[in-house]
Amino acid sequence: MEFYLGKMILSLNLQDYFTFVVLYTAEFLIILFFLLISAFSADYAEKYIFSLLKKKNLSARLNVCNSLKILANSFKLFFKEIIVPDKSVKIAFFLAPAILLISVLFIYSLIPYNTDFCVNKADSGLVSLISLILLFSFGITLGGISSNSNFSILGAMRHCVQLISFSVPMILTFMGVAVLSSSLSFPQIVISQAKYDILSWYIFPSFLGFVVFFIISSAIVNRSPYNFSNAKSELADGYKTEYSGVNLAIINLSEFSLFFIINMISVILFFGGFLSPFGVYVADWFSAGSFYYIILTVEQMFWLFAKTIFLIFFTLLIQTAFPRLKPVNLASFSWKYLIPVSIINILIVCVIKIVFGGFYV
Amino acid sequence: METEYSQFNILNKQTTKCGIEKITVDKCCFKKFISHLKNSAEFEANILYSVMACDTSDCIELNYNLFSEKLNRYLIITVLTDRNNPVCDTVTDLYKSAAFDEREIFDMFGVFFEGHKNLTRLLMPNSSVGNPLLKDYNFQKERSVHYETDL
Amino acid sequence: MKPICDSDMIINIGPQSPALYGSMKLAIKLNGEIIKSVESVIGYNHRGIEKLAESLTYLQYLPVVNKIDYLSGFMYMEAYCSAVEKLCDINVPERAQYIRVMLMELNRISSHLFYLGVYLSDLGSKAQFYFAFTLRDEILHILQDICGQKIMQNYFVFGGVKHDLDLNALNKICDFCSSFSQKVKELENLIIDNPAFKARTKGLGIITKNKALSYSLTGANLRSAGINLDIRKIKPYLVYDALEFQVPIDDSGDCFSRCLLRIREMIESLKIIRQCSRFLIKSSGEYKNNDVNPLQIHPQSNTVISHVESPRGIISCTIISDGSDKPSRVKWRTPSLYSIQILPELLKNRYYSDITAIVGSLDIVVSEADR
Amino acid sequence: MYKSLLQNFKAFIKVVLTLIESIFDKSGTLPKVCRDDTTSKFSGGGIEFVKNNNGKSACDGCGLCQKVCPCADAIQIKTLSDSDEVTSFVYQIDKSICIMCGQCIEYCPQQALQFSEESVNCTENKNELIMELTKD
Repeated sequence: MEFYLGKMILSLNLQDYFTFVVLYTAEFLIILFFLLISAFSADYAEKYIFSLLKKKNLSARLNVCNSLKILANSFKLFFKEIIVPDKSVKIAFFLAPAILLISVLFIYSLIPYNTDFCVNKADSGLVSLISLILLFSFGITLGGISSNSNFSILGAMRHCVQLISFSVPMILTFMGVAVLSSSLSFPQIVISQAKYDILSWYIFPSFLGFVVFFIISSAIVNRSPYNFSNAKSELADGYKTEYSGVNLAIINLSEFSLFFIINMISVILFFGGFLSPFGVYVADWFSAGSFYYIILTVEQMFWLFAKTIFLIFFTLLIQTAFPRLKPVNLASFSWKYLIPVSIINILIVCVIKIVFGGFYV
Repeated sequence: METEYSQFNILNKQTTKCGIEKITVDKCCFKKFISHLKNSAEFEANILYSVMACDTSDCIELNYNLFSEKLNRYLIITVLTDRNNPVCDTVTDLYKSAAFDEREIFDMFGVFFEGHKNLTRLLMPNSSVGNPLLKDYNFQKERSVHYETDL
Repeated sequence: MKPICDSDMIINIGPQSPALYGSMKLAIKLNGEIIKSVESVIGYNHRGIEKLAESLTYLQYLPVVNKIDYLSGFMYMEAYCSAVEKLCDINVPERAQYIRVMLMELNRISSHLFYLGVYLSDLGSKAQFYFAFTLRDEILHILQDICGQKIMQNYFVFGGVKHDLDLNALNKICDFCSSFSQKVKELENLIIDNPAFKARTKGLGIITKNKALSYSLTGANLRSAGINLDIRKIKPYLVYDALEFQVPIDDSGDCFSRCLLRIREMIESLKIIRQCSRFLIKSSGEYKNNDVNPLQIHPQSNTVISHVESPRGIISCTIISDGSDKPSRVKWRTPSLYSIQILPELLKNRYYSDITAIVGSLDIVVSEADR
Repeated sequence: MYKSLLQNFKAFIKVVLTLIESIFDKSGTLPKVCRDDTTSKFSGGGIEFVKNNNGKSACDGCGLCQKVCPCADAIQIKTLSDSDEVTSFVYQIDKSICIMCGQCIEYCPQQALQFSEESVNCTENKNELIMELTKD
């Protein structure tokens, strides 16, 4: 995809420095498109689950046309008045949504969508992911404290407790994956799961790691059971109580897209990313050429998004069934159970790597 | 019962239509009487259901609905207070549930309970005038209510 | 090291808040995440229902009564009707009594379902909320078929009910009973066996025996503290003494047991509904005492009290009549008022996130407390 | 310690399974709410007069509905003639005050009132909420 994009832009015969500008702008727009699509689909999935639980015939309200209402609603927010609290720290108040959106956009740029489209192929992919997730938490805390409201401060402080609880097990599970793939870059992690198709996915050697990351992932994105930093019934809207208009739209957008991307990351780390589970592609029937590339691109993207949406459906189902826990519960659960389990996971992974080293590329 | 409670200056004793005993006690010793009923083995009045006030033409009547959970007995203690200067002793130290009831009666009838720790209006706004459940409450005159602005 | 926030923080929850069941205010003083003191302020929903009685006749006051509580209208209707019936010596035919009992138990189930759904939704899980509300909708549809309205059913009159139940409605109730007994098990799986719910509510907000009695709690809140007090058993009204049911008790007194008892109560109510519908299908008779003319009720001066066991506790209605066609004074004892009163003591020195767990478990309806 | 974790995990699986079961269980699906199958005799969107074949109402202005109505001024009857016997009058029900309790329908001796299906819930003109009948 990137190859064709580059070729297309080169054919415009622009000057060298201008080519790069156009290329990166195009890539940025593609990522932004992915971000919007993922945020809206996450929102749509949530509403769909609720409609299933309600057992009412909601076919009139949940169709393709009405799903555009989410778009309209968020677009509407751009024209609303921005209300700034009186004694807030103005710079930090406006900086926080920007930090959230930027950190999420950077995470989107790390993802390998197919064999050759990955904007940021950095060798230090996992490390940058960790730092970006922490940057996101920093944005939340900044927004909460700067807006000078009791609800916001409590929400931000609770998010700090959450951060302490989830960051350590998260890094430990990433270590397991890094040991298996002998690499930190995302494209390398995906390709190293390709040798024996479904059997060489990392879900099997580091199952415990997946379980820990699955539990942690809802804490990273502030969703129930760990949504105490924006608990509706206790703290009006938590850290984003004072935000309105565009700022609120940006915060909600980045939260929903982070929810989507975290599930996508667990697909990449444990379920072989964009790889087909059977090792067979429809594109194999065609001879190599531009048509082959287009089919392969579409197919690989399909697998990536299909796996992610399946995981999101499962996550949402669990999130609806369990009440919110207390901040204390998450901290004690994390230090008592999750960290020991993820250390055991690393040991298991190391043994597997030594004994069945040839199983993974 | 008659002989035992003679020390409490019982003014009147009757049984209502649905079979509930109603004892009218003098204002000065009704609190002693209630604490006696609470502690005595004969009538362990461990629940104060509710306190009800009623505006009769010459006085304000306070009814204490007592209930004994163990003996399954129901009793109403009635106290009469002066209509012009309604003052009565509080029973919040005996029954904690009386706190809201007494605040409500203070709100609605203007009865002042001596010894109550937080005797403010319960249902009506603090700035309102008059006691609505009194028979001579003038709706047209006291209709406008100023709501408090500082929350 | 100096703490970031060394002064106490004051947070107002309400008057409009999704966590409270109506408009009421909790002024909370916080130190970090720990609650130092709570003050509950009510009266935002005061409609003067006791004052209204002085200007309305006995019949005119009847539709006002079920507006006290939007969840248990039948219970308030029953309390008022039975008080007036005692006042004027009106007999209620047996069939009418059975109809009343059956509808009241249906109302109890719908109220408990509302409680469970909203409680779990406040704690943050939506699935149970939708599950309970779909079940409640079925009951409301049945009630609409019978009485015409879903919530403010103006169905009871002095000496009976307004119109007779037909076989169609009874069949619907029987269908509901058979499907509901299955659904209760699923609801128990979703709520009682839920590990996250247990972690939130077990051992929290414990009300001891003495505290419950001293604060005059009634209903399931009192029964969870180990005291068996149910007006339906100790002083049966209508045909409750002819029916077979048990009163579930627990002695732990925490939020979890309060929730558990309400689920058990729904099962017992289902038993009562089954017995009543069995009786009503077989028997036929008067649904209303035809000797009564509700337009002309002139009781002599007297005082009557009637007690009814509502989903939230004991309702009592006191009527003082003075010989005219209007009551001199009507006093309502509403159980929610006493549940609100215990909040400051339960919430003190707890975590801030325990507020929803404790307030929700007491089943407070603020409009009932405000009158 | 880990035994309780296992127990919780079992309960967790049970909750998820119940939820999935309830999602795919279509037996409890409610029918779409439609006005036709509910009994419109006992409820409705408003109150209207029963008209006989000639398009006339049976109301004779006795004023009993006023006496049973819990809302003050919801029902108003203004007599037009000066004589003692009520023959011509204007009958008004103000829907902005009415609480739809149905007492007037229940106790009307002529059975002149019934629940209507249409309802006006919001309007710019308050006069639309007043239902009027003039009889002479």
